Formats: sequence, structure tokens, C-alpha cells
Amino acid sequence: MSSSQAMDTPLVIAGRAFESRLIVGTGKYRSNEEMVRAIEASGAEMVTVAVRRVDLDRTREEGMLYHLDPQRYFLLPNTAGCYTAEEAIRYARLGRAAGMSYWVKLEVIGDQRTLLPDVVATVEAAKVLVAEGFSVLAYTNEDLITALRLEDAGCAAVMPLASPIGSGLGLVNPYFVREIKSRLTCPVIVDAGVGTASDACLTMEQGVDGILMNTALAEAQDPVRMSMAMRLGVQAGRLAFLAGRMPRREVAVPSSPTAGMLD
Amino acid sequence: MSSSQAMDTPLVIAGRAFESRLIVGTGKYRSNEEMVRAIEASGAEMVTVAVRRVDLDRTREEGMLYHLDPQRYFLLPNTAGCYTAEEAIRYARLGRAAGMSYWVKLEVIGDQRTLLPDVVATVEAAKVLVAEGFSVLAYTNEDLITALRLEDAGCAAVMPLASPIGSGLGLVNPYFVREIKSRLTCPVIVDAGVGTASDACLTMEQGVDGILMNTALAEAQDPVRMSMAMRLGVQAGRLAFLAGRMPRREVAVPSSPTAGMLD
Amino acid sequence: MSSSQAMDTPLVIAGRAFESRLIVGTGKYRSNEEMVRAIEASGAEMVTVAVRRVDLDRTREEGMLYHLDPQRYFLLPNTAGCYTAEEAIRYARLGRAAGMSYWVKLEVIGDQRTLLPDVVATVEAAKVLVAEGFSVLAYTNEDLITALRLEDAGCAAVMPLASPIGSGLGLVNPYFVREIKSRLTCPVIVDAGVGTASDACLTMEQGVDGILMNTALAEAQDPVRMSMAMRLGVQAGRLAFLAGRMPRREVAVPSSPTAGMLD
Amino acid sequence: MSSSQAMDTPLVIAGRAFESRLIVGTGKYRSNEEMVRAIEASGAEMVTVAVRRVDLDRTREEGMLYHLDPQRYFLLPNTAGCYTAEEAIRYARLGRAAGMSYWVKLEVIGDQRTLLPDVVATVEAAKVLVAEGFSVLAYTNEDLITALRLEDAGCAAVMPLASPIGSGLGLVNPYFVREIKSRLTCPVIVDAGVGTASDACLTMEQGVDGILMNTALAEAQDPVRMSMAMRLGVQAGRLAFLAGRMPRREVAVPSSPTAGMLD
Amino acid sequence: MMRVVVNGEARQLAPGTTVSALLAELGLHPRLVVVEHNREILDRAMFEATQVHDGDNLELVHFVGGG
Amino acid sequence: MMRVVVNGEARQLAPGTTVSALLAELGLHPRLVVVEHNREILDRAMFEATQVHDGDNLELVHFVGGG
Amino acid sequence: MMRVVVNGEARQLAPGTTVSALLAELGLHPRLVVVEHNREILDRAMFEATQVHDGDNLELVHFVGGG
Amino acid sequence: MMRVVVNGEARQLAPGTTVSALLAELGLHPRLVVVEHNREILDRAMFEATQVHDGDNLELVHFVGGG
Repeated sequence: MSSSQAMDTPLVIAGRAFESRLIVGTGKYRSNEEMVRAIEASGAEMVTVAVRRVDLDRTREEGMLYHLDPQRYFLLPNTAGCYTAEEAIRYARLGRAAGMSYWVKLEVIGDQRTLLPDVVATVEAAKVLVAEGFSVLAYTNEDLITALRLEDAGCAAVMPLASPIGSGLGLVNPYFVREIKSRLTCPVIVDAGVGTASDACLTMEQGVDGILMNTALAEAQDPVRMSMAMRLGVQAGRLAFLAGRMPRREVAVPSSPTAGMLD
Repeated sequence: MSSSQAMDTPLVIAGRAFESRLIVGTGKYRSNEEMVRAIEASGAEMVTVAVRRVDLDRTREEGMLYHLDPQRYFLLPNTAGCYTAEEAIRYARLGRAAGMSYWVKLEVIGDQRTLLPDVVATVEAAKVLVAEGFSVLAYTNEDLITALRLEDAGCAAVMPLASPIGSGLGLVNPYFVREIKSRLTCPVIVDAGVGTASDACLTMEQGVDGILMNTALAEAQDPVRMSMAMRLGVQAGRLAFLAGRMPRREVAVPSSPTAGMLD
Repeated sequence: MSSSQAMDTPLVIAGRAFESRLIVGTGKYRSNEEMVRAIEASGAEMVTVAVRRVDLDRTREEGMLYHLDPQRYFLLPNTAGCYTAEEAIRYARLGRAAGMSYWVKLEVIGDQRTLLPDVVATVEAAKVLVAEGFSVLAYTNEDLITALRLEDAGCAAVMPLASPIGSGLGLVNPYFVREIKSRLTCPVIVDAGVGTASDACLTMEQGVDGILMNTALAEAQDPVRMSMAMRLGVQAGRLAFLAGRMPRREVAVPSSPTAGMLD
Repeated sequence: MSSSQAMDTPLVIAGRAFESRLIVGTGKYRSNEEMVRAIEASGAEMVTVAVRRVDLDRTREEGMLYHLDPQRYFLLPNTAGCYTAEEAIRYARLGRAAGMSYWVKLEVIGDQRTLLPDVVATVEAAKVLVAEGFSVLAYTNEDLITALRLEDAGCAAVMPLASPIGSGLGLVNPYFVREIKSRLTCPVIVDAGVGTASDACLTMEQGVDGILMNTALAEAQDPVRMSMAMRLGVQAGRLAFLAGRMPRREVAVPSSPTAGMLD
Repeated sequence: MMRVVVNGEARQLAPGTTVSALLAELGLHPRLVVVEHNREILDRAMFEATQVHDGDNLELVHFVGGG
Repeated sequence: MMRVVVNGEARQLAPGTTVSALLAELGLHPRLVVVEHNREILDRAMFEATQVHDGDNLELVHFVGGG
Repeated sequence: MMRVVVNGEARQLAPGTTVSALLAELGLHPRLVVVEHNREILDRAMFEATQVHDGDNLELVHFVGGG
Repeated sequence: MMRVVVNGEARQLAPGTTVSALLAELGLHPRLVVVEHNREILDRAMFEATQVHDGDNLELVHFVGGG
């Protein structure tokens, strides 16, 4: 992919540079082997993990560190499943202890059915964690005002959703995502809702800095192929954004010369 | 791109195999140099050319064969600008004489403003050219009935439009294109209307065999970058189609385990 | 509805004026009683009927003329189910004999799965029927070239589809329908594919002269309510087209004065 | 319209019943005469007004009460232009004094370019105003969590946007608006962003209780016609929602019997 | 008896049966039926006068619900 | 003379001027105006009785077109 | 014996058991587990030295697959 | 001199001019041009041997950029 990456700059978050603009999750795969191959195919350098109790009745194999080499992949602990700022802060600290890094994907959920974020609690938790020295990548909705507050709170990246977590509905509101990108200076990563490669491509064409996804890969019929598709789709959308698309027009324009026709 | 192509099979048209599913035109570039670099970046193996009078007053540099090496690129002459079957047949024969190949991109235009095909004349011309031994790749609209007739006429590929030539409106009618693909056995190449990489990706996700484009590359602000974007977008869409996307759902589903939370 | 109709002109087809721009079919209702009430609610003045063999084993109640008063509704016989020009011409003549009118909704189907029209056979049949003095309302696809030929053939109205018959997918290709309307002088009626009131409204906003529908009413859970909805939706779309909509813009504009705020 | 209204129930907000589900603003009309005729045509019973300083240099004609009869129209003062909870509360009180009603359309803007709401300040102001006995109709974004909090705060109606104020982009996120409606028990009125009749129709088809608009009427080329179009579009969408639409399907289904064809 | 085909089904008719008689026998009101007699549409005014002959093909059609 | 601020503009008023008098002087009908007197909304019934004092801040507002 | 709660389940431990001993007993590698001891995250360096007391609450967590 | 039409323009040619000579005169490389001689495509091998006659119509075409 060198040639295509040569046409782009790295994604820099909190001073750390990534060649890949695709961040992937590690949940819901049919097997750990499939997960590992899919993540390899995705080209992702940063992968998210959850913090949970050790299952004292099951074999050790469930732990992520048995499957993903932290030397190769930058592990980003999340606070998925937390419904209050306090809870999210607690999980962020545990993630830091487990991963030895100060990075966290902050999620504070406000509703169980939609898994939409509680933006008030998210801003509150972000302030505390930033004060503790965390690099906070904050999952949020498409609200510009909240996005601006998360940036003011010192988040390393703001991550609006494309559509609800695990829905696969794609980028429902390109206007708001574009607006957020145009108004923030920190990286904007679209998190959640992407369902297939064209969703990823279209999302990157809005000018955002990257995409975080999980279900679209894990639930594809062939996760490895889909991971490669997403890797290419993200690059394609990024380059198309940088290239600057042709104008849309409702009148046709010939591609071949109209002059020089025979009698 | 080897790894991604390893996940796909070649595109075979009239017994000839192509690694790339992207076919590009050579019109409307700002300069021949830019055209050559863009085509290289696109990874295309087949490029379309038009047949026109030599301009007796201008330098020889205008001829395509000065710029594109027929050893490297398979040149596909088109009949762009023809409004009758007879005219298209005449251009097809001239193209064959110029290119020493029996392949032709058949276009019979029915209306100057929209450049939509005259499907009746297209079928008529296709029959004559097939009888003369041509491998006919026929530009047509999204009409299934016409597509079936073009296949019956012996066309090597049927090429429905995504939207009007040079419009950049993208894939307006995915249903009909998908239906055409599901009903024909010959390759289905979407020709015309793609405007940006996500259009190409979405189009390939419908299961079609390839895409032919020109304006989206030539009129991009940076044609070379856009060509790479389209190359990746076509591969991404193809692999996503082969991978089988996750289901769409309006209810969210967590990516992290709901079990194992702390008290 | 007088006030809203006062804002519009009648729909004139073949010299006959209709207050309502909604034409409805009579097929697939759960009962004839429901059909009659739905048609009343729709406000339609013209209704389509099919020509079929009398079922010699069943009661006479199946005949439409037992249910719809030809004095109140203008009956438009169709040639649904015909796959050749000859067959369609035969049904058109039978319809004329049954209905004592020279009007026919011409349909020549080209494919059983999609019920898409055979546009070549449709044009051929239209010429014959026009020569016999029929007022031909021709069902066709979204192809402009075909639409122009149907007008040249002397059709009283050209009726492009919104999407396949009975699909309820709505107006898939607004560009082509708008283009057809802008290029033809005879009335353009969108026939088939409308699924709900917003589809009808959006379709009329393209500037077409009317809509013909059946399944969206007969298959609604409450056909009578849906018929009223469609009647209003068609009027709404028509008036919105005549009124001229506001421009779309991606920047917000306040509705209340920015001046006169308190200190 | 009686027949169509007979098919629906009234919209009840804070115990007050309205026949019309369309609420309109009074801003940005080319003339007060045009405004009055447009509002009449819209059938609206509730109209919004802004609270501003009397212009001591201009004639009294600018005051709304000179143009709209409070006996005929229920005037809903808004807090447009307010950027803090305090400011909005102050305007709400002034509006109550001016209008002698305890109803207010609460808006607390968070950003000047997008006019998106500050949902935190909106919830805060809503609590204060509800405690003072106001019936609060709160403008908000498409966030379910915020909508639930506004209902908990005691709002009489929650009013998510379709798209930014004055944008005319229509209903960008039907999923979230549908979700809000399904989760709240108080009336849900979509406020802002509707551009044309089909937008209004589509919005009502999501099941919401009503729509509030201003720019789409005032900025239409013919506001009176557009007001009638919106009135009909809102009714059409409402009835279509109540009627229950046919299923969408990608395979065609004939509207005429396949049996009884001639030999 | 004559053998004719009515709406695709073979039927026996008494010699000399007219179209009117056939319709009456079938319980069909002439106003509501169109008769195609050996591929020719038969004018209603001719129902009385027209005799059905052995081997004739008759199609009796009318309007049914359709879109 | 007193110096007051009305709708953001400095004005001179004769000592003892009431709110009613001020509205009359401005040609404003009391029914159609809301008066905020030093940040307090003034009941219409009090317009007559309320005197404006030096340094007072008055906001005179009404309904205008808005969405 | 002491009664403690580990990952929400009551357990009996011998008096004087250290965190290291507990992990060993549970077959858990110290590098791969984070220990929250009575709501305080315990530094790995302290596993040896830290004794579990009667009534203590311990949470043993690690990374699992998540998005 | 002969009057011929080349690519739509009238030209004068010396009697006996061959197609090869014409191409040379126009500075066109035979490999890169297709010649349609009175509506018949002329094989390259025949350029030498083919004479242009008075009133002939010649089209000299090649590939240009197109989509």
C-alpha cells in the first residue's frame, strides 16, 4: 500500500503517529484466530479492548493479551458498558493499569437500547481523566456543541457516531459530521455504525481523520475479506477527499471530443 | 495490492483476464502527462480511446499512441459521438484498423443533452458487429430487458450506466443494476456517472464485475490521487461484496461483553 | 379541497380535463366494498381496470361494472399481462368494446420477474393503437429516448415508472423522470412503484402531471385512510412544485430577527 | 378538510387540543399581508412569535398583534436568539407578559453558525420555567437522551430538529426522530429544517405528532401556495402513518390478475 | 351436438345456438360481456343474429380489478 | 431633567414622568407593550402609578415576527 | 478462615494469604491481571507484600475483546 | 491538379499521388493513421500501391483521448 500511503500524511493523535486511519475493535468475532487474521488484514495499528473481570471458572485463553501482541498493536482500552462518569473513570484507571498506557476510549452510555452516549456525563468524565493525564478519545453523538466541549475539555480526539453501535446503518448525518470536522482542531474519528466498505469510504470523504469500527468486521460473513475491504475503503475515501471530487451536474458532458467526427 | 487481489478472481471478458476491475478513459485531462500518471495510479489494464480525424493543422502529439504504450495498456476504441447504428459500425471498424484488435466499446447515443443510449440502435449495431467477429462491450441504460437483448446479441460485456455520462451523480438506481447483474451471465460493467470513490465502492458492492470511468478522474482537482482512490474504492467494494456485509438493524448491539462488569 | 384545487389547473389528457391528478387501480383489494370506499377517499376520477375472461364457474359479482359506476368514474382499461404488441393490441380492442371508450393504458411487459416494460414492443403497439384512434396512455421505464418515441408515436400520455410494479420502492430515479417531464409536451404520469404518501408527494414535486397507483392503496393496512393520504400527498406535492421551494443550504439562518435583543 | 381530519385525532399539548398538526412561524415574510394569507392557507392554529424591543423610531405596524388576531391564532412566544438559560428565562417571562399565556417555545442556542441547541442549558432553563408554571415546548437536537431529560423536566412537548434552522435540508435522521417518538409519552413536534411538502410528509410518516416550520413557507417563491402544500403534506403524512404502508419489496407483483388471460 | 371452445374450455352446444342463447344459458348479462368470436370482436347488436358453429372459439370477457 | 435608558438608548425625561406618560410620549399603546423596569416586569395595572427615576433602565418590548 | 469477595463471589481464604498467593491459587499470571483491592488499584510490585484481610473485596480484571 | 477531399477539406493533389505520398506530404506516420478511401478502409499494405484519384474522399483518423 506504500504508494497510496505516500499520497497521505499520518494520523497523529496525542503526538503519536499512525499510518493507518482505521482503528478496529476486538469484540464479537467467531474465534480468536479469525479475529487475529482479520485485524492483520485491516492494517490497523490501534485496536480497542474492553476491561472485564477475569472469569475464574474458564481457561486463561480468554484474555486478549494472549492473542494480540502489544508490541505490534497499540491497545486502546475502552469504558464500554459504563453508564456514569464515575464508573467510566474507574474503568479507565483499570485499563491504564492493565495496558500501561494513558490512553482511553471514553464511552458513557445513556440508554441501553440505543447505546447512545450521555454527553453530559461524557464531558464530565473527560475533564477528570484529562486532569489525570489521560489521552481521551471520546465517543459522542453528532452534536457540534458537545464536540466543541469535548475539545475544550482537552480530549485527544472526538469520536462522533455514524449511526448507533452495531447497527450498520452507515453515515446517517454527513452534514453534522462534516460540520464537527470543520470546527474542531483535534482529530475527528467516526466511531460506530459503519456497515460496509462504501460507508467507510463515504465517511472518510467527509474529511474526517479516521474511523473506528468493530461489528462490521466481526459480523461480516468473511471478516478477513471485509477487513481488507475496509482498509482499502478508508484509504480510498481519504484519497478521494484529498483529491477533490468532480462537480455534480444534472446535464451530461461527453468524455470524448465532439470535434473531429467524420462526414 | 497483491494481498487484496489474492482475495479475488480476475475479471474475464471475451476470454481475456484482467487483474484490475477498473477500466478508464483517456479524455478531458488537463495534459497528456497528467493523464499518463493518473492511468498508472489507477492500476487499469484496459483504457478506452476515441477515433477521430487527424488534425492536419496540429502537431502529431495529439495521437494517443504517442502517449500510451499498447504493450502495457489494452486499448479499447469507443464509438462515442455516434447517433446511428451505421455510424457506430463505421467507427468500430476504423477503431479495429487503428488498434489491431477486435474489441469495441459500443455507444449509440440517442440524445445530445443527456447522452443517453439509443437502446434499439445499440442492439442493432451489436448484432452486426458480433457477426463481424467483434468483442462488443455495450454501453446501455439500466433497462433489464435491453441488457438481456444485448447479451442475446452476443455482447462480451453489458455496461449499464450509473448516471449520465460526465454527471458525477453516482449510482442512482442500485436495484436495476443489481437485477441486471443477477440475470445476465456475461460480465456487467457499470459505465458512466461515478463521481467519487464511494460511488465506485457502492457500485461494486452491488456485485457487478467492474466499472468504467473517465470524468471522475480527469476532472478531479488531483487526478492522480483520485485515480488511486478509485483503484482502492473498486477493490474495497469488490471485497466487501465477496465478504458479505453485516445485517442492518435499527437497534444497537454492544461490541463489548455485557458480562463481567464490576460491582 | 376546493381551496387547494383553486391553486392548480386541471390535468388535461387527450382533451379531457380531470380535477384529480391521482389515477388509481382496482386490483388486489381485500374486498370490493373496501375498494369502492378507498377509491372514493382517493378522489380519483379515472380508475384502471383489467380485461379478463368471465369466470363461468363463479358468481357474476366479480365484474367491475357491478361495483363502479361508469357515470362517476372514467374507466381506463389496461393491457396488463400482455407480453407482445399483438396481445396488447387485442386486449386494447376488447377493452374498448367493454368500456365503450377509446382510451387504453398500454402495458407490454418484457420480463415476468420485474414486470419491466418491453419498450420496443410498447412503441410498436402504441403506433398501431393511435392509428386506430385510441388515446394511448403508455406505461414505460425511465428512459428519455423511449419516452420521446412514445410521444412521437402520438401517445396521449407517457407514464414512466417510479420503481417496479408493486414494489413500493418509491421514486428511485428523480433525475430521469424530471428530464422526461422537461422534454415532453404531452402529460407525464408516473405509474407504478409509489409506496406511501411521501413518495407521491416527492414524485409530484418533480413537476410531473399526475400519478397512477394501485398496490400502495390496496395493500395498505387501512386502504381508505391511505387513499385519503395519497390524495392529499399528490395535491401537496403538486402545490409545492408550483409554489417553488426555498433553497437548500448547509448553513443555518435564523427565523427570528437578530436585531432588537435586550441588553 | 373535514373528511381527512375525521380520520385523525386532535393534537393535544398541555391539555389544549389542536385540529392542525402544523405550527408555523411568523418571521422572514416579504410582507405582513403575505404572512397573514400564508398562515391562513396553512390551517395552523398555533403560530410562533419572537419577543423584541419596540423600535422607537419606526411606525407601530411592526408589532405582530397588529396583524394576527390572538382570538384566532394561539400565539406561542419563542426565546430565539438566546444563548444562555438565564437569557431564555428572561425572554420567556416577557413573552408571557406580552401574550398573557404561560406557553413558551424554548430555544437556547449553542452556536451561531449552526443555530444548534445547547442541550444542557435547555434542560436547565426548562426546569426553571416548568417550576414557574410554564408549558414548555423545547427545541432540541435528535439526541434521545436529551429528549428523555426534557420530558423528565416536565416539558409539554419535545421538539427535535429535522435539520438546522433555515437549512431546508429536510429530515436527515429519521431513525433518531422515530426512536425519540417511540420512547417519549409527551408530544414530539419536529421543529426546523423542513424544506418542502415531501419533507413534511416524510417527517409525519415517522409517527411524530406535528411539525413546526417557518422558513420553508416564508422563503418559498409563493408562500401562500406552499402553506397549503404543507398543510396537505402534514395531513398526508399523518394519515399514511395511521394507515400503515405496504411492505417494500425488490420483486415486482402484478396489480392485475394473472389468471383469466385469453388463449 | 356441436363442439365449441368457450373461454378455453370445450363445451357441447345444440346446433343453431345463438350467442344470445349461449350467454343466457351461462347466466351472463349481454351488456356486461364482450364476445370475441373466432378472434373477431362481436358487436352486441349482433348477439341475437349470430349463430355459433361447430368448432367455433369464443372468448367471453369483462372488466375485473386491475392496476 | 432625568437621564434614563430606554431600549438601550439614553433619554432625558422630566422629573416625575410615569411609565404611562413615557409610553404616551413615545406613541405606544400600553396594551401592546411589555415594560421591563430595572429588570423587573411591570404589571400593566402599575403603568399609571409607576414613576421613572433618574438612572432607571427601561425595556419596552412586544411581539415581532419569528419562528 | 477469612471470608472475602473476589469478582463478586464469596470465597474462603487462609489467614495471611497474600495477593500473589491468591493469584497463584487461581492460576492467574500476575502480569496479565489487574487487581483492585477494596476499590484501590494495587500496583503489581505490591502483590507479594499485600495481605488479604477478612471482608476484603477484590476485583481481578484483564483485557477482553471489545469495540 | 486533382481536387480531393481530405478530412472534410478540399485539397489539390498532383496527379498520380499515392496514399503514402499524401501521408508523407502531411507529415503523418503510416503506422499511426487509418485511411478510409472513399468509405473503404484501406489496408496499410496498400498505401504504397494505392493512387488517389480526382474527386476521391479520404478520411485520415487515429486514436485520441476519449471515455
